[in-house]
Amino acid sequence: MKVILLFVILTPLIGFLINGIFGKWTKPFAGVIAASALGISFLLGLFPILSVLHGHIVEYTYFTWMPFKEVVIPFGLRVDYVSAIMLFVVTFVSWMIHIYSNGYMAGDKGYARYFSYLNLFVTAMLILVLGNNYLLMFVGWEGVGLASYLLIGFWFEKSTASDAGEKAFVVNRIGDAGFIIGVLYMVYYFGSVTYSNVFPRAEHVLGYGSTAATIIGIALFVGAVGKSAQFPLYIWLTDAMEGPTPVSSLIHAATMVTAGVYMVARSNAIYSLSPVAQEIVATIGAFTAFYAATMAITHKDIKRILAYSTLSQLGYMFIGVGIGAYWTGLFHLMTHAFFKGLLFLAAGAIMHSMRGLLSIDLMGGLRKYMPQTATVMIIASLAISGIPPFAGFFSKDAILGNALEMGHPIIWIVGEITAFMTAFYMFRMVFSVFYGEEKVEGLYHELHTHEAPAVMTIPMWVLAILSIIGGWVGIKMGGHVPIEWFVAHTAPTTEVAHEAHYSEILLMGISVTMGLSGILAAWLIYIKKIITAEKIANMFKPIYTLLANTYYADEFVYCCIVKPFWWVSTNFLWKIVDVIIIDKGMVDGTGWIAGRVGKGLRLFQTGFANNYAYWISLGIILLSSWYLFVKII
Amino acid sequence: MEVLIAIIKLIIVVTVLSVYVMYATWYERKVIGHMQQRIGPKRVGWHGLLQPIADTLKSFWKEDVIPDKADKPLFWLAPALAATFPFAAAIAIPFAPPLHLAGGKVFYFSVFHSKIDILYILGMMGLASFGVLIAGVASGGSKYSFTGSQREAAQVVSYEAVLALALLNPILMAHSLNLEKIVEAQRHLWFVFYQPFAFVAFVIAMIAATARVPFDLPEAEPELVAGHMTEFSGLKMGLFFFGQYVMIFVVSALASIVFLGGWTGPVLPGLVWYWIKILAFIFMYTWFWGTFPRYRYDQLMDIAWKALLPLMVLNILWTGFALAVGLPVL
Amino acid sequence: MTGYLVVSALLIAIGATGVMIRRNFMIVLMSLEIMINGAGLFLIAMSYYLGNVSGQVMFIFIAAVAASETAVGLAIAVMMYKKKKSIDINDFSILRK
Amino acid sequence: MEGIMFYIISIITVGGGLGVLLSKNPYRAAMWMIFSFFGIAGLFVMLHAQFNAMLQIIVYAGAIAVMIMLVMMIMDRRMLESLERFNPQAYWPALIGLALLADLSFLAYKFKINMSNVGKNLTINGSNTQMIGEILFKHYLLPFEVTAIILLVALIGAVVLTKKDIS
Repeated sequence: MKVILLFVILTPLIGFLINGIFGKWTKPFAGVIAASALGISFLLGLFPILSVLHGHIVEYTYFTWMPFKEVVIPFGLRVDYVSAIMLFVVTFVSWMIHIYSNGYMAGDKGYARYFSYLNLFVTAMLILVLGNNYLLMFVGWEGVGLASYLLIGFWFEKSTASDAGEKAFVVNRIGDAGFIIGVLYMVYYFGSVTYSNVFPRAEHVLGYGSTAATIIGIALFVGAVGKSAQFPLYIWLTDAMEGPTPVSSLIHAATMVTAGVYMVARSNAIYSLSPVAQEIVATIGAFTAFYAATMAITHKDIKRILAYSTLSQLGYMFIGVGIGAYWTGLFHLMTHAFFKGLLFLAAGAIMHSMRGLLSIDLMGGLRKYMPQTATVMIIASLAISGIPPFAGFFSKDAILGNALEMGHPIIWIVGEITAFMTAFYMFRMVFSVFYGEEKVEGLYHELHTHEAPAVMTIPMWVLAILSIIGGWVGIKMGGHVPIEWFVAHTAPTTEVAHEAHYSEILLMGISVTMGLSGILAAWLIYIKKIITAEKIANMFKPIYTLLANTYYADEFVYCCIVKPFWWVSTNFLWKIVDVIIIDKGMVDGTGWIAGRVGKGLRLFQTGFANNYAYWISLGIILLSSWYLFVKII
Repeated sequence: MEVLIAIIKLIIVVTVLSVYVMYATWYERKVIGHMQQRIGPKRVGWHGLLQPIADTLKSFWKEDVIPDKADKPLFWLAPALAATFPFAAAIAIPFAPPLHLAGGKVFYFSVFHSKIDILYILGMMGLASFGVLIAGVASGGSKYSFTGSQREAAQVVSYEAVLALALLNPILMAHSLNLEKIVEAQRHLWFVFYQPFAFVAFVIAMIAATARVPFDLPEAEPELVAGHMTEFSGLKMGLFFFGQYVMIFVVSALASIVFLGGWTGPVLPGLVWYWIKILAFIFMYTWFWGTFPRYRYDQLMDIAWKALLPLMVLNILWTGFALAVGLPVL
Repeated sequence: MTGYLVVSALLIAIGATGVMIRRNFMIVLMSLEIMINGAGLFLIAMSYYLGNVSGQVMFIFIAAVAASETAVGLAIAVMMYKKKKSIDINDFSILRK
Repeated sequence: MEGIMFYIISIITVGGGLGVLLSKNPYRAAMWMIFSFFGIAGLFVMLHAQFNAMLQIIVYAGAIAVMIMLVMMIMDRRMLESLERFNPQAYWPALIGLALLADLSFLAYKFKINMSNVGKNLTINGSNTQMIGEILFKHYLLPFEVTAIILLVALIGAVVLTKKDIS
C-alpha cells in the first residue's frame, strides 16, 4: 500500500518527465502516454480509497523532509475520508479530461508540451490533496499555481493568453501570502504542521472562539479566496478562459479552484473553533454566489458564462463549509466537478466545431448539427440548475437546507435567488445555442460544423452519467445520508445549539420551484420570445450596463489600485525619492565620496595582483595580532 | 607482529602482481592472436609460456635512453609513479575472501584494510594518471608524448567522475564503503541486477580510465607512435606497462566485487567465483581490444559528459529517492 | 596540538608568501591551494582536539569551495593566456586603467 | 612513535609547500604541491579523519592538481618555463610572509583549549564517514545546498569565461 500510494503521485510525474524531456520524440503518442499515466494513477488510487471505505485511514511517512530543531516536517501521504473523495474526483475527472484532450488538441504544435503540463498539474494537485501536512499542501498549492500559469498561457503567442497567465499568477500570490501566514501561525502555536498532530490538539491549544483560531482561519481562508477565486480575488478566473478549453475544464471547474474548499474542509478542526471565521467564509461564499450569478446573466461568451457560473457554484461550496456542514461543501464540490467539467468539455466541443467562435449571438439551432453535445449539455445544465434527480439538486439542496437549519436564513434566501438565476442563465445559454433558428445564414456550412469525434464524446458521456447519478449518494438511506456519514468521520458537522427544524419536503419544493421557474423564464424569453432580451436590457439599462461590464471590477482595480500606485510612483517615488534622494543624494553622493576616497586609495591600486595580496596579508597580521595582544595577553 | 604480517603480505602481493603482469601480457597476446587467426607466441617454452620471462629479462638489458632535453628528475619520477599508484590501489584489493579464524578473528587477504576501501582505491586510481602526465612533461618537448599526456589528463578527469558516480549507487545500496560489507550486501542478489545502468557506465568508464581500446587515445599508435611512452625505453617502459596491467586488475576486481557480488555465487567455492569474475573482465579487455575500433577524441568526451554523467546523476537521484522512501530500487 | 597548529601556520604563511612573490599565475593558484589546505588542517586538528566532527564537515565545504575557486581561476588563466599569450601575473593589470 | 611519524609527515608537508614556493618550473611546482597534499592527508589520518584524508587525495590531488596540470599543458611550454621566478621587489612581501608566520605560530603556541574531549565523538559505530554524514545532512543541510549552488555557479562561470572572447 505504501508503494501504491506513492505511485499514485509518481505515475503522472513520470508521464510529465517523459513528455517533458523526450517530447520531441514522443509527440505522436504524447496524449496516449499522459492519459494512460492518469488511468494508472486512478486505478492505483482506488486501493487507498477502498481501504478508507473499509474504515482504515491510510497514512505513510516516507522520509523526513525538513528537520528543523523543534519542527520536523515529514514527507508523508495521507488518505482519509476527506481526501479520499478528492482523490477520486481529481484522478477520475482528470483522466476523462486527458482522454478528451487527445481529440481536442490534435494537430496543435505544442501537443507534447501540453500533455506534459497537464500531467505536471495533476501531480501537483495530487500532492496538494494527499500530503499529510500543510507545507506539503503548500507545495502542491504552488505547484498547481505554476502549472495553471503554464497552461493558461499555453498559447503564449497570443498576448491575451500570456497576460491572463500572469494575472492568474499575480492574483494568486496575494492569496498565497495569506496561506503562508496561516501556516506560520500554526507552526508558532502547534510547533508542527502535520494534520495528525495539529487537529487533535487544536481545541486544547487554541480554545473555542479564541482569537488565534480566528486569525489562522482567516489567514488560511485568504489563501482559499485567492485559489478558489472568491469575491475580491476572483478577477483572474474569467481571464483565464484564454487557455485551451480542456484546461478550463480541468483547472477552473474540477480541481484547482476547489482546492480552497478542500483546504477549509480539511482544516475543519480549526474552523469549528472559530464562529467568526466560519461566518466570514459563509458570507463571502454567499456574496460571491449571488454576485457572480448576476454577471453570468448578461455575458454572451459561452466560456465566460461558465466561468462566472463556476464562481457562483464555488460560492455555494464555501457556504457549505462556512456554515460548518463540511460534507455539503465537499458533496457539492464532487457533483460540481462532474457537471461543470462536463459543461466545459461540451463548450470545448462546440468551440472545436465552430473553429473557436464562442458568442451565443452567432449560434442557434446547433442541436441538429451536434446532437450528442446538445444532450450532454442539457443534462449538465439540468444538473447545475438543481432539478431532481440530477446530481446538482441533491448537493445544492443539502447546502441550502443546512444553511437554514444552522440558522442562516439570509444566506438561504440569497442562495435560493441565486439558484433561480443559475437556472435562468444556464438555460438562456442552452436555448440560444441549441434551439431556435440559425442566426447567421450559412455560417455552419462554411465552418463545416460537425459532431465531435468519439474520443471527445465518450468522456463527455461518462461525465454526463456521473452528473445524473453522482448526487444519489446524498439521498437519505436507512436513517442517514451516505456521504454525510462518510465525510463526518474526518470532518464532523459543527454542532449548533439551536437547531431549527423545517420540513425537508417544503425546502426541496422551494428549491425545485426556483430552478424550474428559472428555466421557464429563460424559455419564455428565448424560445417563446414573449419579450425580447433587448427590451429587458433597455428597461434596466443602468443595471444591465453595470452587469455587462462585470461591475467594472477591472476598471475599479485599475482606478483605485493601479492608478494611485502609478501616481505615487511618478510623483513621489520617481520625482522625489528617486531623483532627489537616491540619484542626487545617495548615488551622486556616494559617487562623490567614493571619488574622493578613491583618489586617496588610488595609490594602493597598483594593478599588480601581488600588491593586493600584501595588503590582505597585512590585514591578517593585524587581526591576529589584535587577537593575540588584546584578547589573550 | 601486525607490521610483520603486513610486510610479508606486501612482499607476496608484489610477487604475485609481477608474475600476474608478465603472464597477463602472454595471455593477451595469445587471445588476440587467436582472435586474429594467428597463433601468438609459440617459440619460447611450451606454447610460448616462457615468453614473458624472456621479455622481462630483455627489458632489463636494454639500453636506457634519456633524451637530451629531458627534465631528468621528472623523467625518473614518471615511470616510478606510474607503477606505484596502481600498486598502491592494488594493496587494498583482497585476493581471496576473508578467512574467519577461531576466536572471532578475521584474516584479510589484502594488505591494507579499512572502512573506506573504495575511497582509497578511487584516490589512488585518480593519482595513477600522474605518471603519464609527468611522462609527457618530462620528455623534453616531444610532441607525441605531450599530446598523449594532454589527452590522458582530460580523459582521466572526465572518466574519474563517471567512475565515482557509478560506484556511488552500489555504495548507497550497501550503506558501506568497505569491500567486504559490499560483498556481504549482495549475498542474495548481485547489484548488477539492481543497477544495470551503473554497471554499464562503470565498465565503459573503467576501460577509459585504464586507457585501453577503444579508448586508448593517449597512446594511439597510428597518430602518436606510443603516446606518453614514446621517449621511454627499457625498464622504464616496462614500469608503465606494469602500472597499466595492475590498474586493469584493480578495476576488474573492483567491478566484480561491487557489481558482481565478489566471492558470492552458487555451488563453487568463493575463491573460484572471485577469480572467474576477475578473469572474465580481463578477458573482456582483450576481447574489446581485438574487436573495437578506436573512438575519436571528441566522441570520447561526448560519451563522458553528455551521456554517462547525466545518466549517472539521474541514476543516483533515483537510487537515493527509492532507498529513502523504501521502494524497490529497480 | 601546537605541532599541528604550527604546521598549519607554516602552510598558510608559505601559501601567502607564494601568492605575494611569485610571478607565474599557475604557481599563484597552487599557493592558494596550499593556503586553503593550511586552513583545512587547522579545522581538522581542532575537530580532533575539541571532539566535535563539525570541523571535518567544514573541511568538506572548504574542499568544494576550493574546487570552484580553482575552476574559476583556471578559466581566468586560460582566458588571459588566449588574450595575452602570457600568464605573468604582472601582465594582468587591465583593472588599473 | 607517533611523534616521529608526525615530524616526518610534517616535513613532507612543509617541504612540499616550500617546493611550490621556490621551484621555477611550474610542472615541478605541481609535483611538490601533490607531495604536500599527501603530507596533509597523512596528518588527517593521524588526526582520525580518515574520510577527509581520502577526500583530500581524491579532490585535491586527483582532481584539482590534474586540472592545473591540464591547463598548464594547454599553454606554451617555453613561455611557462621561462618566466622569472620572483617579483622584482620580493623582499618586502617575503618579510610580510615571515611576519605572518611568526604571528600565527605565536598564536598557535598561546592557544589554549579545553582538552577533555580529545579524539572523542568523531565516529558512529566506529565509522567516521557515517558520523560526517549524520552531521552534514542534519545540521549543515542548508550550507550543503548553498555549497552545491556555489559549485554550479563556478561551473557556469568557468564555462562562460573560457568560451567567450571578452574584448
